[in-house]
Amino acid sequence: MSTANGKIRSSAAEALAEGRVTLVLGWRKKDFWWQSPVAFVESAAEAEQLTFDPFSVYNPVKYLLEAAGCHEKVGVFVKGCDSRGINRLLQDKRLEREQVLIFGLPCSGMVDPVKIRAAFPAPKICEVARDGEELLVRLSDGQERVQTADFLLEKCLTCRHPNPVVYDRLLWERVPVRSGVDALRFARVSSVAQQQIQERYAYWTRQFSRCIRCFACRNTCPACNCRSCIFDQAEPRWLGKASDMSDTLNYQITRAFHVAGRCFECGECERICPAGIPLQELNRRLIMDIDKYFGPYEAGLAPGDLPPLGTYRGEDPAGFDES
Amino acid sequence: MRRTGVFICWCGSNIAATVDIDLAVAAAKKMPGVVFADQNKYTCSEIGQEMIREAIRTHRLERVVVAACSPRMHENTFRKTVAAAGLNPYFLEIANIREQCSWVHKDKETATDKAIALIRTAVAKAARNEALFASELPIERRALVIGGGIAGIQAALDIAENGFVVDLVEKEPSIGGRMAQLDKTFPTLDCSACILTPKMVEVAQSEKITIFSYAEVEKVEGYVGNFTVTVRSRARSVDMGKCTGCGDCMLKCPVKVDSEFDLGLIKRRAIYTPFPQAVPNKPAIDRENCRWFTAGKCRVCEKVCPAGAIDYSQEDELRTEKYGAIVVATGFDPKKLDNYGEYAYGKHPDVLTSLEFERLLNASGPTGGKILRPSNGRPPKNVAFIQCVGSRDKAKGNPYCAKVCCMYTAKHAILLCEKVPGARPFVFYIDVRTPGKDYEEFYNRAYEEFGATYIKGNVSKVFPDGEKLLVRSVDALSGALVELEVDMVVLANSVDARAGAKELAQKLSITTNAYNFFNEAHPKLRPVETHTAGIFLAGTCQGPKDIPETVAQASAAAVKVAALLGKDSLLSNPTVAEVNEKLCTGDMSCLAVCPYGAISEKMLEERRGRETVRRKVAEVNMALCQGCGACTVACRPGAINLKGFTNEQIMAEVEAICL
Amino acid sequence: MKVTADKVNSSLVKEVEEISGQKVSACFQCGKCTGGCPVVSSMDIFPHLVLRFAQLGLLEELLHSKTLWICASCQTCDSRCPRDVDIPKVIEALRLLLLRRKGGNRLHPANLSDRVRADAPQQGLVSAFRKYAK
Amino acid sequence: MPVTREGFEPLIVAFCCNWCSYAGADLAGTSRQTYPSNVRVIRVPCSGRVNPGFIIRAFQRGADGVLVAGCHPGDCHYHSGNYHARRRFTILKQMLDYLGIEPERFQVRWISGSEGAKFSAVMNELTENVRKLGPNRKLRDAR
Amino acid sequence: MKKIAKTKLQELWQRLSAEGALHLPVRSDRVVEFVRWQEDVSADLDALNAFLPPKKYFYPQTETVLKYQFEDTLQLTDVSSLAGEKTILFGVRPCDAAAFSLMDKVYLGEPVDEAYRRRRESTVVIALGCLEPEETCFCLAFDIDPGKAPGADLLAADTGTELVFIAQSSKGEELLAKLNGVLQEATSGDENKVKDAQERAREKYVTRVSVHGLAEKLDTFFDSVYWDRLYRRCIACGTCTYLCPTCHCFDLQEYAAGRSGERIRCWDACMFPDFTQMAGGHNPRPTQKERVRQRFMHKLNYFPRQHGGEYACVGCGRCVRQCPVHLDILEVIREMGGAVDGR
Repeated sequence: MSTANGKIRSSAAEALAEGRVTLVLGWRKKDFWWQSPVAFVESAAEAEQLTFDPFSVYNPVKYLLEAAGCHEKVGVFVKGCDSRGINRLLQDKRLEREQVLIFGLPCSGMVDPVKIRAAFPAPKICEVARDGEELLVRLSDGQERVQTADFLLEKCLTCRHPNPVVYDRLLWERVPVRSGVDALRFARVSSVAQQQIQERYAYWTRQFSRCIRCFACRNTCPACNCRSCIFDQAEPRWLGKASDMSDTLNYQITRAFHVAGRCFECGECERICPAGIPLQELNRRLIMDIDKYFGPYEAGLAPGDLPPLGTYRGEDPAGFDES
Repeated sequence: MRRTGVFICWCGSNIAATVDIDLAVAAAKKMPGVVFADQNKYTCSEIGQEMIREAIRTHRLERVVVAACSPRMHENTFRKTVAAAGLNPYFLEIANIREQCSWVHKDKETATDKAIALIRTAVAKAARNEALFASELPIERRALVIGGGIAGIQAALDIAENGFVVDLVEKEPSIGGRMAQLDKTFPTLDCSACILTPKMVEVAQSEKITIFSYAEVEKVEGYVGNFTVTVRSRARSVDMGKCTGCGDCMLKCPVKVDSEFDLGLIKRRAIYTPFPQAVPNKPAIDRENCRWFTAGKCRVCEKVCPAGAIDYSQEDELRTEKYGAIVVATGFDPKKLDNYGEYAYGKHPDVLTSLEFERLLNASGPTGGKILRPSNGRPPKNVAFIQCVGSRDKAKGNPYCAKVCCMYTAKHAILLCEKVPGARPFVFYIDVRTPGKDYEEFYNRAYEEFGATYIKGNVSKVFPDGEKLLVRSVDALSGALVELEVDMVVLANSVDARAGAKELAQKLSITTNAYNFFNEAHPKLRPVETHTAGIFLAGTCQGPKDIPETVAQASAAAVKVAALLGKDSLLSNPTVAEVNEKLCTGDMSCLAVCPYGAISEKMLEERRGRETVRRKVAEVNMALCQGCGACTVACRPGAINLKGFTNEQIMAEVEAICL
Repeated sequence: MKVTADKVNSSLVKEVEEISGQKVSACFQCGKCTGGCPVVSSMDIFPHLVLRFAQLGLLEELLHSKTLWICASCQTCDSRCPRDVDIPKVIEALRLLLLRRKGGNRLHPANLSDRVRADAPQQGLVSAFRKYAK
Repeated sequence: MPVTREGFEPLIVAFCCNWCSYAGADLAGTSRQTYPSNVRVIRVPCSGRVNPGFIIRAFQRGADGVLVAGCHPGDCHYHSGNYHARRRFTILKQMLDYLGIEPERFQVRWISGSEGAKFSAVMNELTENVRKLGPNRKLRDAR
Repeated sequence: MKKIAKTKLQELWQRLSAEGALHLPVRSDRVVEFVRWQEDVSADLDALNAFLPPKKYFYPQTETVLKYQFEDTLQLTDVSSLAGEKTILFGVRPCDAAAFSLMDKVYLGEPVDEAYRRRRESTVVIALGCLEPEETCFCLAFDIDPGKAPGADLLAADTGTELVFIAQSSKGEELLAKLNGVLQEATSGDENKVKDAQERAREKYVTRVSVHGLAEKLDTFFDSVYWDRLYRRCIACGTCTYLCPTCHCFDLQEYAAGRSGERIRCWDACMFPDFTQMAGGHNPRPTQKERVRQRFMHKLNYFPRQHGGEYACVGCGRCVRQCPVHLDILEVIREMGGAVDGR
């Protein structure tokens, strides 16, 4: 990965030095082995801290909303899923294409710290680095090699766009799409859908009973980019603040409806949910329905056209009795 | 909360019969914000309205809720009442406790519960009503009339007479419509052409009216006072400026096809005018049949044309124009008789429809006005007229009565006897209907003076029997079976809506009933208006009717148009969308769903801390917005709201209705 | 033959309507059924008058009429009736009223000879049973 | 609203579009049709105006069934309002079903201004279906 | 002091659930959370920190504080007097137990929060000592011994094969007395085993940071430019505050339905933009910078200033693990010179 970091650091430093951008968003390492927060690099010197490691998963694109306001042009490193977030902001007119200098990073999948902790005694882990198809896990008393494929994040197992879909420069060659992603994509949704109606309700209310309304899923989601969210508004009070099932269902249904046709399955909401709620199973169900009724559509690929729920066709089929 | 007054109407007994008014008034008094509640036998009457005005003054009411009939009936009436007492008209809310409560629920207790719930909902909404003000809109002082039959002609003439410019669009190469095909008109038997042609000429000569013949409406946008209509003038292949209407081309053209005007009884040429008195009297080339266009050879008409007016290269012409009002007068089609095999129509030449018989009667018709049997060209002796073919038929036809057949059949009987001395008409009827001035007397002459035999017994089957036609029926009155050998059978087929009426309705965004006749705003009180402001109806496109009624409707529509165009400005609909720029993200998802293009981007300058920040927000053009509200749902943060139906109001209604 | 108040839509008329599933009031006496009925010439009360008599409650006359037994329920009239009234069903209901009054079946499948059972057209058999069996 | 099993009277909230289904409702009234009084109508300019938030709030506040009624596709007074409604509610209906909320509770129907009979038929059918399902606990606000 | 073999815990749960509503950490789907014990559900004794801290038992995320009904006159019913069902809370880790005493300072100080007090009194807290630290644990920094839980009514020490129960309060004594049937008497050998286990556990913990003198340093740190860079990553979600055992801020909301309704109290977070939104539109903490600074300053400066130097943090590490953008309290302490582990 070091050559990768070298490319990242040099391209960032170059862009900053030449003044093409005044800010670059990337990732950097921090105290613990699994922490790769987003780095706000504003000078060539700071570019040295930029690192791209198996935990650089957080999507920096949503920071562009604020950054693009006070910077002429901003550089940003994007993996495949991140890049679809840029198309999301372009399609929502929250960003102009020329405000962003995009460095594309073909990504071979990010690692799940939970799986690493399950396989190795946590206090001993010092670093996990990528080495070709394998992972080099350095422990306080030695090191081990394992297959990356066994430790991937859930969202990377179903990733159909590892290569950035929009970029100004691609930093290295493209990577192949993992085989079997299509079969996996809606597997969990189908397994929930097959249950009886009362079982489904029990399943979902059990998941949502843990929702503490921390809004992490909304605040990290590039599709939730409104200036003032209805959930924060008092009059009319769309969402009550009580954390009972009625308002939690209200919140989850309304948010899923708002991102319907705009969510590009980056899976971040599910990954960072502290309550472990399988949110992708909800968003992907809507994607399945949109494909089924209004024709296959993948969000975050073509910012020019209208999202499925922003337009219509006279001959659309209906999910209800139209007699 | 707002000081609210609730007025519950008895509507005579219509509401009071199944809603306990006293209970409702008592319940209303306890609703949040209600400081006054009362009842009245007829709230829409002068006394009722005075009671409201009085209550507003004495109790300093800020909101008024009237629980009575549907808002679609008297919302405007009560808005004027409330305005007269100094309140903004939009501080009024109506609870529909008649059409949607007392009339449809028989049990008094549950009907009262529901009425109270509907009142509570109206009170909750009224509490959140904001003052709304209609703004002034300019009016395009030009009218469009669609359809050049007698309805369209009369409307155009009357509008022009009121001093307004009119564009008259007609699908056929000439105006005249259905009436031009008629010979005589009942009950006066005056010749149809004699009373129609002068009006057609008057239209042609009026400098205020422009005729667009061989043309159809392509697209309609905009709203009352500001319609934008695109009309497609189909390529005529004849230069109207040069052509003198001499008709040489029509003689020499080698192609002979069925004449639609004469219902296929005789042929016409590929270059044709529908009938001799056509206005404009300039032919058009039927490109589907013209040899030049189908096989690429001939061009005879070009050679013989003295004025060099033939122009094969002509293209369809699309013209877009602004109009203040539109009159729809597109007429009707006679019902096709495909599923009426029992009358042997199409199997025996002497079985005709009434319009075909009318063409035989017509001097410029296929037989020059002589009644001759198509089979052998000799005048018929016995003629059977069968009524209600496809009308008053729930099973396989139109369930409604086509209104004009009884009268024109009496006319046919009379004219038959005049034209063919000794001819004997037999009219098989269910009921003879003569609902007009001098109609009954006209019908009496048919059987008294001219010896028509009226048999109450619908014919079950017509048996072609060599040259003759055997008609079998029963005389329901005497009970005698009837078996007649006749020389000709005339079927009085029903009146269908014009083919293509549905598509035109969608273009104009007006609605049609189950049989594709256009829906009038109110059958009794607003017969020539539609629910879409600025669009009016005249003639059979709105339902079967005879010429006197059609002309009356045409003049009525013309007055409505003149009243509208006569205003110096129009009050716009104030319940339009409104953007809260603080919440607006600028993602323009509202713009994408607006059917009227009423939303546009605006650059907003805003101070944030020390520097000014520029960001895009949505902006609504109050004139174009029609208040559909599709944008309010597309806007995720709810930044765009619909005045009169705001998110706050509807949420309050939902919460009140569920209590 | 006199129309009296108690006869008009009497319980008997309602029973006819219930058995036949038809509303006699729907008929507006256009006469099309009679006009096309192939066996009308041998009927004493024509089909449209059957409906008229039912409308006026003159059921006794109907029950004694020959028409009930002439009608072969060939459905010609039903296929042409503009008011969607199934006249054969009404006539059949009248027959049933009569048969029920008289009691007993007048035709049982057993006493059909083999030749009849084999060759007779099915619709004829059905019609026969509708006429003579309860 | 008594809520015993046999005596259960469902509450149904119907959002009716002003130009078609509300007119149909009025026609059902003028032609003296009858349908159960469980249904309560809220008038909206167009089916395209109905926000899923309203539907959820109705269920939260105790509605046992919700109906959105609009013009038949192609007849919308505003051209495309019901087209958008069709897409939105197709997705919402599938999601509610997926989450385990009985799909019969949320219905969408096209009822024109001349279909008074259809309006009352739909009201009767809806009330019966929802009565069979019993009171709606799911999404119900406990307060 | 009494003990029980870890294999026979089901009987203990059965017995305890007879004494009151037994709540303990159970794994459900992907997280471990405190739930009410049900027949043959086994507790998860390995996970150190349950997803939500046990504060939810004394300070629930949503509770009704007042009901009102308006017929002719306004009737108010005080709901807080109904709180406090007899509860037994097993499996509280020493850090969470320490957090209870911090929260007691807020809700049992003047004016006493009645509902909180009733719940606190009607609950027996059984702490469970830790054997193995998570890498994100830094309870030592706040003088919390992973093996001990002085604030708890009972301490269950894990000696490998058995759980040894040590009563630490009268409520503890009372409960222990009732458990004779299920628990055996512990011998002095067991006592030593407990001490050894606590000693061994103690060694495994790393004192990552020191907060010595941190409160004083922060007195002058309010306007430092450090905050300008720190806050940029924060996405203003409520994860850190809702998961924090010592966070206790709330909001009051009205639920009106016609002529009746209720007032509820629910968790709120200083990280949310509308937490300090004033009616007139003014917001004393307009950007995320003020909010991020507020959270750390409150825990490491304001709270210690008000409560005799005690920091409003128990080093449980939930915020370090769950923050989506890895913005945690360790980073701030290190920035103030508190780093001990050289990082």
